[in-house]
Amino acid sequence: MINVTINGDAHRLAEELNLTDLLAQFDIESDKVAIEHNLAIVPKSTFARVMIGDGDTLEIVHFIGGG
Amino acid sequence: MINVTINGDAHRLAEELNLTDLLAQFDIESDKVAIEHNLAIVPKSTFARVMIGDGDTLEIVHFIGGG
Amino acid sequence: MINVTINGDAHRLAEELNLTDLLAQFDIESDKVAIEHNLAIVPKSTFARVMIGDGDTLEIVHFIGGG
Amino acid sequence: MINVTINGDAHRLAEELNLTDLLAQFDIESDKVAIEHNLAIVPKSTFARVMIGDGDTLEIVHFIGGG
Amino acid sequence: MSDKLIVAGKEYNSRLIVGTGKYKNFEETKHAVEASGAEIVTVAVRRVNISKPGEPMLVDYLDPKKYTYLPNTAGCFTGDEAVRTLRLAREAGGFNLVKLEVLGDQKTLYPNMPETVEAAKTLIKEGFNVMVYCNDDPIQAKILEDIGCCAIMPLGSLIGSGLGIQNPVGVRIIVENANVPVLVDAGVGTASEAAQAMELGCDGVLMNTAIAEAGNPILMARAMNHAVQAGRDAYLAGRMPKKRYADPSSPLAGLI
Amino acid sequence: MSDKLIVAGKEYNSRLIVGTGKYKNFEETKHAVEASGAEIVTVAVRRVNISKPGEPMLVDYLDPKKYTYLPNTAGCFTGDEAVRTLRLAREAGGFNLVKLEVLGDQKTLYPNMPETVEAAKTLIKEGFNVMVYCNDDPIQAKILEDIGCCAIMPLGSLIGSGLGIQNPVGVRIIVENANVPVLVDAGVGTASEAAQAMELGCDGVLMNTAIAEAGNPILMARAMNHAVQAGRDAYLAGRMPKKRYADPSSPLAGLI
Amino acid sequence: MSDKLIVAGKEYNSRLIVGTGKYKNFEETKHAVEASGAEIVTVAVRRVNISKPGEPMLVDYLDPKKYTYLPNTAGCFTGDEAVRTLRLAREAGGFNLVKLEVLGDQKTLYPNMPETVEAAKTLIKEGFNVMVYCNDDPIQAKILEDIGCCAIMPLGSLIGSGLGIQNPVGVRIIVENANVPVLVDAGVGTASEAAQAMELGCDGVLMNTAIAEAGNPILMARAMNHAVQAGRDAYLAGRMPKKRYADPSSPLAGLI
Amino acid sequence: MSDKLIVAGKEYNSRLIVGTGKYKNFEETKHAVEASGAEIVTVAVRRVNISKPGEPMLVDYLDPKKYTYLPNTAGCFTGDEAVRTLRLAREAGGFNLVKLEVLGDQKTLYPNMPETVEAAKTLIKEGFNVMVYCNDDPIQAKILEDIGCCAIMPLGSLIGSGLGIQNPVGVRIIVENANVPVLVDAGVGTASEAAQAMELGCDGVLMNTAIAEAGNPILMARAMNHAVQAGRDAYLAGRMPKKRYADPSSPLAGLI
Repeated sequence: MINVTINGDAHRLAEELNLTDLLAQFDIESDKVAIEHNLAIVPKSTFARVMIGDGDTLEIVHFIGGG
Repeated sequence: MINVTINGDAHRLAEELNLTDLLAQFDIESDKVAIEHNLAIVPKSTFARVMIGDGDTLEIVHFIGGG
Repeated sequence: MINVTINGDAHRLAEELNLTDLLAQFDIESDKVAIEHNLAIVPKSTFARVMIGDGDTLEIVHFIGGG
Repeated sequence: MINVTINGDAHRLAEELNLTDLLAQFDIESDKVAIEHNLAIVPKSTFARVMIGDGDTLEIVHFIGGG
Repeated sequence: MSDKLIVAGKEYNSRLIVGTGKYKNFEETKHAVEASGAEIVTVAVRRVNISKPGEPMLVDYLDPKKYTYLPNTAGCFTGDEAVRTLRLAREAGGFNLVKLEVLGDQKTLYPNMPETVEAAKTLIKEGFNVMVYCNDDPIQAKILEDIGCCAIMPLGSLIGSGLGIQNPVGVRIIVENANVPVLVDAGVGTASEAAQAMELGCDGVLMNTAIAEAGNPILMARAMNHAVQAGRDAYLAGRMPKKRYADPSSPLAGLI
Repeated sequence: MSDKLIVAGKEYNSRLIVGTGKYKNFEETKHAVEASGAEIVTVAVRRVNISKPGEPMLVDYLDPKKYTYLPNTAGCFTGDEAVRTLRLAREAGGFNLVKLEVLGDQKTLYPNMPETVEAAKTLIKEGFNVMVYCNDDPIQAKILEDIGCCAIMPLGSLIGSGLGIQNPVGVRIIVENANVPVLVDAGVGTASEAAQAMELGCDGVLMNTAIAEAGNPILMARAMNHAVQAGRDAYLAGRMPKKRYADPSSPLAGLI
Repeated sequence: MSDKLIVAGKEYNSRLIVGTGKYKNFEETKHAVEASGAEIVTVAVRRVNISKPGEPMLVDYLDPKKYTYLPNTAGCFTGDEAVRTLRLAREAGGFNLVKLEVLGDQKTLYPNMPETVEAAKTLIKEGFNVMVYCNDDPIQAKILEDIGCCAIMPLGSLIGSGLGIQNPVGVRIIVENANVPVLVDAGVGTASEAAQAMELGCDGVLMNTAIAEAGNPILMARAMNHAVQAGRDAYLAGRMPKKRYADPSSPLAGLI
Repeated sequence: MSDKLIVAGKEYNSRLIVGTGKYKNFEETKHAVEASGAEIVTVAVRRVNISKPGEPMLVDYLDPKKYTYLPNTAGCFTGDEAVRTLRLAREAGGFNLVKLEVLGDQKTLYPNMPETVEAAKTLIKEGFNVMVYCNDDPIQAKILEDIGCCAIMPLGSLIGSGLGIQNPVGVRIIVENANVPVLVDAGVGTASEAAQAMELGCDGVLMNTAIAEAGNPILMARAMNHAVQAGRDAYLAGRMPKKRYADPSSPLAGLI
């Protein structure tokens, strides 16, 4: 079990996993979002290679209506 | 007793009287008002000579605040 | 010879003629104009029957650009 | 003879002199002006003690109408 | 410099005419009128309340010898009512100067011009000096002047609305064409609008609500007093030309 | 009622500040300033013309003991020039109150705000009391207040343009946010616009061209004097609410 | 959504009526009218130049079968002239729809309302459908509607002046009171003003100079076509409420 | 005639940019955007609600392949927040065109210009094409252009206020000085105001609330579509000169 912060909320993950798996787990289409991993932006192309570790902080954002 | 209409309201007067007496009776200073007697304007100077008869209609007006 | 006033100007006509002939003489298409004959409007339908007499006054008008 | 620049123009002075004498020479009332001597502002109180040397640059200013 | 308002042959120092309605009480009316500097006050003609003898009256607070009373016909929707009202007013006050207003409807209190013109003719024939409330139509204004009205008073905007001078071009043209005084009557809501009316060349301004319904009527009355003088002076002085770009006020020469 | 303008701890009765440029001569300047009632006058700092000794000077016509001289930095397009100019001004006049204006370009004479902010910081550190000419941006105004400017002076419209208050909403918000006096500086063209500036809640108005380039400057100066008082009073009094429709000023009761 | 202009029982898709005067030539007139999308065009009635037979005529460029010709009475300063002119117009064109304008003076081309009302009565008695040019007075407008005019056409500002809608409140109230189409006639100078007229609730706009005297009349005609549609849609949609302060368009929730 | 808006090297037929906030639902957003004819839509960047997987997303209704998404930084009060937000936006969408807005306070949502300038420099260094929300200060606008912003977007009035173009002179001067597109961003409340913005010479208009908070957003969107075209055409055509008096549209010659 690892502890992570996603979009400001604490979450527990069963195991270390990469961003692609994380998005899949949350049922989020990766092509519609951007991810900031410990304040660093993660290129979409590397989602599969970036592992989430204990204590990591993630921001997962997308576009919504705004003016 | 005679019946007259003053400023739209019915009034009964004990006897025939002239306008000067009428104003006095109502405690109205004659120099501050104008009187229409049966639709004819009554010059102030003739108030004492104009007798009010049964069924007469009077309008007694003065100046009030307005813009 | 007869003298007539057309649109404010004096004109001499060789002979008495009707409005249809007058318009033809001036090369004016009758369907595009209206005529006032001695201050009375002449219905188009009667142009051929209205004779111009000596001293008559005519106004021949049409539509032009205006706002 | 020394050469100085006053308000942007070249001037020749017969001798070294202090600011008080300079103003007197130009017939300028010292209390109405301020002087910048080689880019440094000179306190009025020290006019008499500040000597003008060869090659010095002076700005002598006052108040004029402006908005 | 003497710059007086002259109406019906009489001179006035103040170009502000104020109404006397809508005040909390006669005390406030009195102080507001004094602060305004007005010499002419409009008044309404109404029935005496004979059931309450000895009630205080306006004349006890605003001395008719000190102020020119200008009786109006507010509330009249026909020329006949207006004429009848002003005949009574003349008898009550003994003066000929009156304000004629014949209203068109309750919602707008806009003047009914045909009725107004007819009533004005009648009153002028009877020797009244008629200051007339009218629309902002220069042709109508000319007609009113031609029949003998002594002052033309176009509305700035709806009576009591405080919407200011809605149609400055119309007012300006009325002023340019007129040979009698032109006063903006109704619509002014605050001091700058009174000044604007005067800057258009008007000879005066008539108002009531802008003062009476201000948070502090006496203070606003003083504001209007100054505003009318300011606008008049600005008109006489002639304003600077407007420019598309900037123009420095300090000389460029002599910069260090 | 005591209602003073307080700038840098000093009280003034007049809320009108006038420039002294663009007049025909010093005589006209003197009479216009007197008619305006202003107690503060802006002046420029320029080189003495040493080739013409004994020329008349502004101080001979406007006594610096009677009027507060407010040196400006007109013509300065960098903060450094402005600071240098005001240091000289302080030495020449011996006072700390100054008007800072750092201009952005010749065509608009619009303020260069980044340069203005830097110059203001320097001057304040050196003990100047800085009245600052600025744009109508409430955030910039707040920054200027926070660094210690003693008065915020947003432009009404371009200097010398006479286009009036182009952005009343911006000025209104600056006033609402400010804890130091806010004066409209530049743009006012006629009396009603000066009154309007005050009605927005400004503490004062600064102008030059509107008076100097009027047909009759002395008369316009008097107009502005009245206009500023009118606008101030109107603001303090609180204007009537605007209405979409009419509202009679005379009671409906008691109509004959 | 079907949103037609209905005048005298006939439906029109376009709410823009254009004049046909002041153009360089008939070619330009034709193309400008086409670009405007107008279905009704105003025309003047004038003497045929009999000394020049076979001159090109307006009808050769704007087919009366395609466009509704609306004869006007421009140049008429009495009701009688106007009536005489329109009787001829009816005979010349064979249609009953006319534009009545009786002018008050050369300088303003302001309507003479008393003459206009009399002429309108006569024309309506003779079976004309009268679209009437009038001032912006709601009471006069009501009178014109009551005597049977099929459209009320208050001026936005002086004919040919391009000063826009001088009195939006007056126009708005006319619209609120009217049961027949209200069109702003005259004064519109550019596209935004045409849109503004429609946003006031007008059923249409009539213009000539704004198009004919634009730098590029055909392009301006297209602009007016779009502007009238824009203003109409905006009026039907209902504009957002105005706010004194800001209101963010993006949600605050979910900020990183 | 080809008259395209070119931003950062890309051509657009529509000069209207619309926001996608404040709508009842995505359906309404979609239909309003379609009716507006906009090709660029602004969007906000916010956290995914991971607790609600499979929620509908904006991209499902507005295809990013069909519309140019313009990510904004609404809600950011520092340059750093804005930069961080747009870096994420670029990664999420894969495009470089962004709208930078750094806000000064909650009440006015006025831009904080110093923060905006710094953030713009950083973003431009990182290869972003920056369309920048700014105040109506021509000098600030020039600074933003000089550091490489691809479009200058001064506010018309406060975001979401619907107060229209408060400072037309400022906007006009920004347009005159600019070599990149100038778009009015925020403040437009109805169609005539959008047309007016374009008549000032702006290259486009950006709005959200005026459409989303109209009674009928889809109809208002269509109105804005026409209004922007109308204003653009009117600007290109060149409006008629304004006149103080009337000028007849029908010839005087040939009157009967």
